[in-house]
Amino acid sequence: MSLTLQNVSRVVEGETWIDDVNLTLEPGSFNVLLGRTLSGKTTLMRLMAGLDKPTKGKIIMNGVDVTGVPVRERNISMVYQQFINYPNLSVYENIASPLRLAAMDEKEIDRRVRETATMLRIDPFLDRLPLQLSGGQQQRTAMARALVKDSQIVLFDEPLVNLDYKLREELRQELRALFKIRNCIAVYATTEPNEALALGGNTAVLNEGRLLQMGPTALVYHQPKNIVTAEMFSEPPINIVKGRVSEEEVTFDETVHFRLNSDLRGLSPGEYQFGVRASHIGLVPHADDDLELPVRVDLAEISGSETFLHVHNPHFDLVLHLSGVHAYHVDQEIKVYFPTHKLYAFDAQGKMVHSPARMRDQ
Amino acid sequence: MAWMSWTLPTALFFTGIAVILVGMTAWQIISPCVERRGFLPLATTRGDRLFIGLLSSAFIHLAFVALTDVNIAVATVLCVLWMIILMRWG
Amino acid sequence: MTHSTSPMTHNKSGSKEQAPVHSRAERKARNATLRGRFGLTLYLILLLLPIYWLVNMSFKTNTEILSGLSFFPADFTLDNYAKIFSDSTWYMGYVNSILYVTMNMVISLLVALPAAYAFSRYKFIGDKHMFFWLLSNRMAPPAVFLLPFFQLYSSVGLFDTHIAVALAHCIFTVPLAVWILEGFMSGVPREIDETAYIDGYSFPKFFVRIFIPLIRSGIGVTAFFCFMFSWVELLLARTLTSVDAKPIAAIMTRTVSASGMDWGLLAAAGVLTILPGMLVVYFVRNHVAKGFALGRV
Amino acid sequence: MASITLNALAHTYTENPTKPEDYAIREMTHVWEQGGAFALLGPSGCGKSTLLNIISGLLKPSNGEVLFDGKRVNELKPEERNIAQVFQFPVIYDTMTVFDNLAFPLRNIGVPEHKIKSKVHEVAEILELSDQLKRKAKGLSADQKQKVSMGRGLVRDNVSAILFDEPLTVIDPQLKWKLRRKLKQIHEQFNITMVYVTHDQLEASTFADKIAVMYNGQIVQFGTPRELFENPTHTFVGYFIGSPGMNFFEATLENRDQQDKLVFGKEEISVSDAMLARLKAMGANKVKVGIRPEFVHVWDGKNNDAFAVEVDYVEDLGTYKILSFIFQGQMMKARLSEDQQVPSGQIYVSFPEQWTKIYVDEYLVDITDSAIAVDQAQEISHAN
Amino acid sequence: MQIKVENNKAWFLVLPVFIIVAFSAIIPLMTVVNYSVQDIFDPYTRYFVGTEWFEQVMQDSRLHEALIRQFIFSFTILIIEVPLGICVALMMPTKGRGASLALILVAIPLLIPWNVVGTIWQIFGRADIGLFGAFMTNIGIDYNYSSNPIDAWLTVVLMDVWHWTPLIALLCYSGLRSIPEVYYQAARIDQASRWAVFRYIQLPKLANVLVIGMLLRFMDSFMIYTEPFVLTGGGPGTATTFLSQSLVQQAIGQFDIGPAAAFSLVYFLIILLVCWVFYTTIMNMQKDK
Repeated sequence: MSLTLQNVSRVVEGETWIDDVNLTLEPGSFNVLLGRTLSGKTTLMRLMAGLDKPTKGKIIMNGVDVTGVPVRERNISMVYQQFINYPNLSVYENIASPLRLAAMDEKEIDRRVRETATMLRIDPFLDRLPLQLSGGQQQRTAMARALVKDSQIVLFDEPLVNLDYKLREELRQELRALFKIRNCIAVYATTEPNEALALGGNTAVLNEGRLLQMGPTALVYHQPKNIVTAEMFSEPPINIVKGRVSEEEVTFDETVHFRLNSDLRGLSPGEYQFGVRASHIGLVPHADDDLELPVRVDLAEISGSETFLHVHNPHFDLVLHLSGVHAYHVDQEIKVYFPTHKLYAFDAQGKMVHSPARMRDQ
Repeated sequence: MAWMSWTLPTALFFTGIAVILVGMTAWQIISPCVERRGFLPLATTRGDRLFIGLLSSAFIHLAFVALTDVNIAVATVLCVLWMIILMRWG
Repeated sequence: MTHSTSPMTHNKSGSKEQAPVHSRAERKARNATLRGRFGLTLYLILLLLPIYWLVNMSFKTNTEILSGLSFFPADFTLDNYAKIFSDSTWYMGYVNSILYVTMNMVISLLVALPAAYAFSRYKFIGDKHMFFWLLSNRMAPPAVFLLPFFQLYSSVGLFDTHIAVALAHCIFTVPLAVWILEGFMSGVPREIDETAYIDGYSFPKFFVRIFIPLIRSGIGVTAFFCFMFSWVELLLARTLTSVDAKPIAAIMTRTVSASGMDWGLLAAAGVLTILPGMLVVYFVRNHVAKGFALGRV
Repeated sequence: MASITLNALAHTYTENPTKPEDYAIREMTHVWEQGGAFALLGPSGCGKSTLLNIISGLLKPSNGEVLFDGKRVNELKPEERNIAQVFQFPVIYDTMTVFDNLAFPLRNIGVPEHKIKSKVHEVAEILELSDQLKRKAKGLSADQKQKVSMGRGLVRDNVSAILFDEPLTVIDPQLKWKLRRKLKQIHEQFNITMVYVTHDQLEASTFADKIAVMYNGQIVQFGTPRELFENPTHTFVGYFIGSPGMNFFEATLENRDQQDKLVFGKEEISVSDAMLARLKAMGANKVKVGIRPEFVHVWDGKNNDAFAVEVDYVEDLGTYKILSFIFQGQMMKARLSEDQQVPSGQIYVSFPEQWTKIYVDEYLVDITDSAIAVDQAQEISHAN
Repeated sequence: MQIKVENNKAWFLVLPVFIIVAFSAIIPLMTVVNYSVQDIFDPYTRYFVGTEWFEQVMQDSRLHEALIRQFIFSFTILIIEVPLGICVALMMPTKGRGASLALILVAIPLLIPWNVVGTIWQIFGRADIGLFGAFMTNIGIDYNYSSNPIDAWLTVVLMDVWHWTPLIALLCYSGLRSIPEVYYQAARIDQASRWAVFRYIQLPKLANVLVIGMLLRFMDSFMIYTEPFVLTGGGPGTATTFLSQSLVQQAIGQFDIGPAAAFSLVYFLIILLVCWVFYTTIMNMQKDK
């Protein structure tokens, strides 16, 4: 069972929502659609599901063109961002509903419903109505309904976004585990790079209706093909600094120079945009050739166990990703160390022309 | 149907309206229209402009009947012109 | 900033030994509520006075009515009601009214439900104009169509039948029903429909099993509004009926003019026309607030 | 400006509460000093919004009292408490301009118009709303609306406190950090007591000097973000703060070879003698051991202090990795840096004594002088 | 606002409504148009007269007067009913048993058949058997709605206010109920006065329902027939003869089908115009939300 989108576009009222997407999803794969709000994730999923029809292009399932086939004749399931359940049916009936419609016998339905409910840990609530449950439990119910029938494609449209982050962490892990043992195509849309990384599998990066890059998640992360992908697939966002490469050295914003080190030798002289991941800038030097930059603190965002430090100097704004809890005042002056051998370089068109050596091994 | 007391002019009138409606539907299917803003103080679609045109034409006719002794055909000609302006630039 | 300091001094005066502080705002709020209750009571009294007067009269004899004003019937009598319930020309009026109102409610809901669904979920050619055209019918004065109605229903042989009145009332109950139901349906997320289709429901099955239960209260409210407008209308109902389907409201007017003002009987008949409405509003009281905003807020 | 004291405060929504579970807020006494930036952090349904509404006066507590600067304000309505509150969804007066919105609280208390004007412009300047002042508030974007509602709290000179109820929920992720910065700046500038309610650890720790973590209607810990991370005094704090949260397992106090030992499965967990003595004294046989994934030490080879464990899987989160391993049948996690080798099969881990926390009845058994602990912690994290 | 899916098959769902309303609306409308251009004696004896009836109608002073009376009446009742309705809605309790009770009581006048409303006021306003009439007489006002045009007007307006203010009140009540509690909380924290709360929170949120309410009230008062017919019969003289009643008199009373039809069309066009203006306003307001 595979799913292929061939030159798929969707235009709504003169606006292009999906622009010429080509995509193949392999059986048993877990695929993440990563993109900002309005990047076309939901639209793409609706096309895969058959809820909307593409303006152009074909959707092929297992070699069969299903472009015009209505959703109820495709074997898919979908979980939405909102907690969508039938409010007038009990949790049990909610989960059983797709099976009922498939005219399965009562014993089998009961077995499957209980099994799925247990798997998602909502078995104590089977007799309740969905609205009597907490948000997390409601979403589990929706997931159970999606998983109870053996769909060939399971679509998740930002299913965890309305939950507390702790619940998110837990459910994400459960999902990963659940799909390990299934042989269906899972598609999971999210705006958060970290979620894509945590879920693993493949990642497709979408921007303004266009597919920028698709591949194994770690590969896309470490080897972004272009600057937009790099920016979208990083949290906190990757630091982008304009620079010029000459015969001998690299200059950032006409002010900061460093010698062209072996790592960057391949670059021909010219204008580039350099990217450096927030976690690679440090408070202490890690290598001899790290650049020391005096900066002013904008804000230290602390996330329980890590710190995102926003700083700036007259020439650029930077974000640092530090492990542990670090408190700083707004406008405090500090020094940070900029790694010259962990740079990504993008050319004028935004195409990646260089990545840090170690990343290429991944 | 006798009780409806059909006359040729009214029959023609209603046939005309029906033809316009069918035509507008066909037009919409062939090339869907997008809401736009013309000289009217609100965004309108083609259908909205048609409605505004028909309603205002009715009032123009009434005004002619009430206020002048000019032949009603003059009003009709005026209205057709008005409709064209409205559909094109409204 | 004279005002802003006053709560502070206020605090100080009450702060000794953490004794309760008097809240001026609290008192103000309480006074406002009291004023509101008083005003409402006054309004309700004025509102109910004419109705009370009618009820009062319906328990009096004609002699008492004409001999002077009194707030309570001195000579309490049920004769007026007895007369209505024993005379078939009277009570059949109620039966007729209830019959065509019920028919109207059923027809309106049956046709309005799918239409409202279409309006709330889909875009289609002419949708907005259709909606407006429906509403304009709700606004059209029945008097305009009186004569053609009479002839139309006569020509199809429906004159003086209940269904004729029910259908005629549809021109204002159906648009209203579509409007209200559309409001309620728009409140149901579209994703529920899609989930159902994904689960494998066909449209009719989904509509009946999932969707209709979801908008139960909307349906209740809509039925109430259909009832209300069909029950209170007289002009069309009177024009389209003569004997067999004559509504109570029309019978009242006729009887009154013929029998030289039987005030007690008239009052009793009037009281009886109010009761069904009160019964219906009682059932939907919890949803009626939303319904009055046509499901839209 | 005021300090806020909660004195034996409790609240219930049921009429005849019998058990502790009936209380949305269980009896607590708590002080927020004047001028501090505080957060109230907890999962949904823990009672944090209830507590906030009690402070602002929108709710009356069933027991106990609320004191502003030592004065009881239970009976005062919100409008008399002189506080400002920013709600989850921006509340603005649609039909007014931004200027009128900001001027509204001042006009209500009869401030002269020229004063209003200067004050509004001052606040608008800080919030970067100056060029929006003439616009209708209705057309603003969500973050601007939220700034306007904050501004309404800031225009009054003498507010006792500003309360925030998850104010960034509706803000675009890209704009969130800017507003956070604004908030922080405003706090440093105005020195007003601020209480910030959220379920998000990032927002709480970023904003607040001290965080009160709420769980089941109780404040289970009140401390700086660093204390919450390094020295959680309740298992819930350990679990809730940090991603992933603290590892926990249940160990027993056993006597082996004439010595008290903390035992989990077949392994002995190394803890200080003082701790063992303390546990013995408490009569606690069953304890929970907690250690943060960040502090689990993964060794390359066999080692005396290390336990042999089985690797379950490794998540590559880009800038770091999360290693899940099975320790005596219990799934646990360790955080690896980006550069660290990814082990597989059997590996060796150790739990540094300093970071191994012992909990009895969900509360931390604290034997160190907390000041020392914090000092040490600081040294270590700076060395990182 | 949810995004709607384009689907022309939805027409099948609308078809039943279309057929049922078309049957009762389009056929009669076409008939009225046919009548309006002919002089009709019986179905087989009729003559085409062109726009003659329209000329007659547009220049008929009785109809002009009825139209003016109609507008004055509609505006009068709007001016009274809207503020009164808002006041009542503000005073109604929002919670508990009192809320249900108030709701039911306020709704009662709306559920009374229109001729019974007329009857109630016919009785209530009479000096010999009605409380209101007797009260007016007792305080020394010479009040008689069947002979004095001013009294007749007063009674008809009073009756309409009594009958229809509840509609505005209930609409506003539901509008008020939809205002989230936090708006009130924020206002309290901003130390807003009761008036400021009304002016800046409640009134803006009521705008939406008020427009709907005014549309319904304007339209319904524009076609008012039954209540004044029962109460005053349009009199004294033609003091309370509104449009519908003139029309019915002409069409059924005098059996002038042609002029009546022409009149109907003019009447209908006015209604259509007003209805369209209101409808467009409502739709634009909802778009803004």
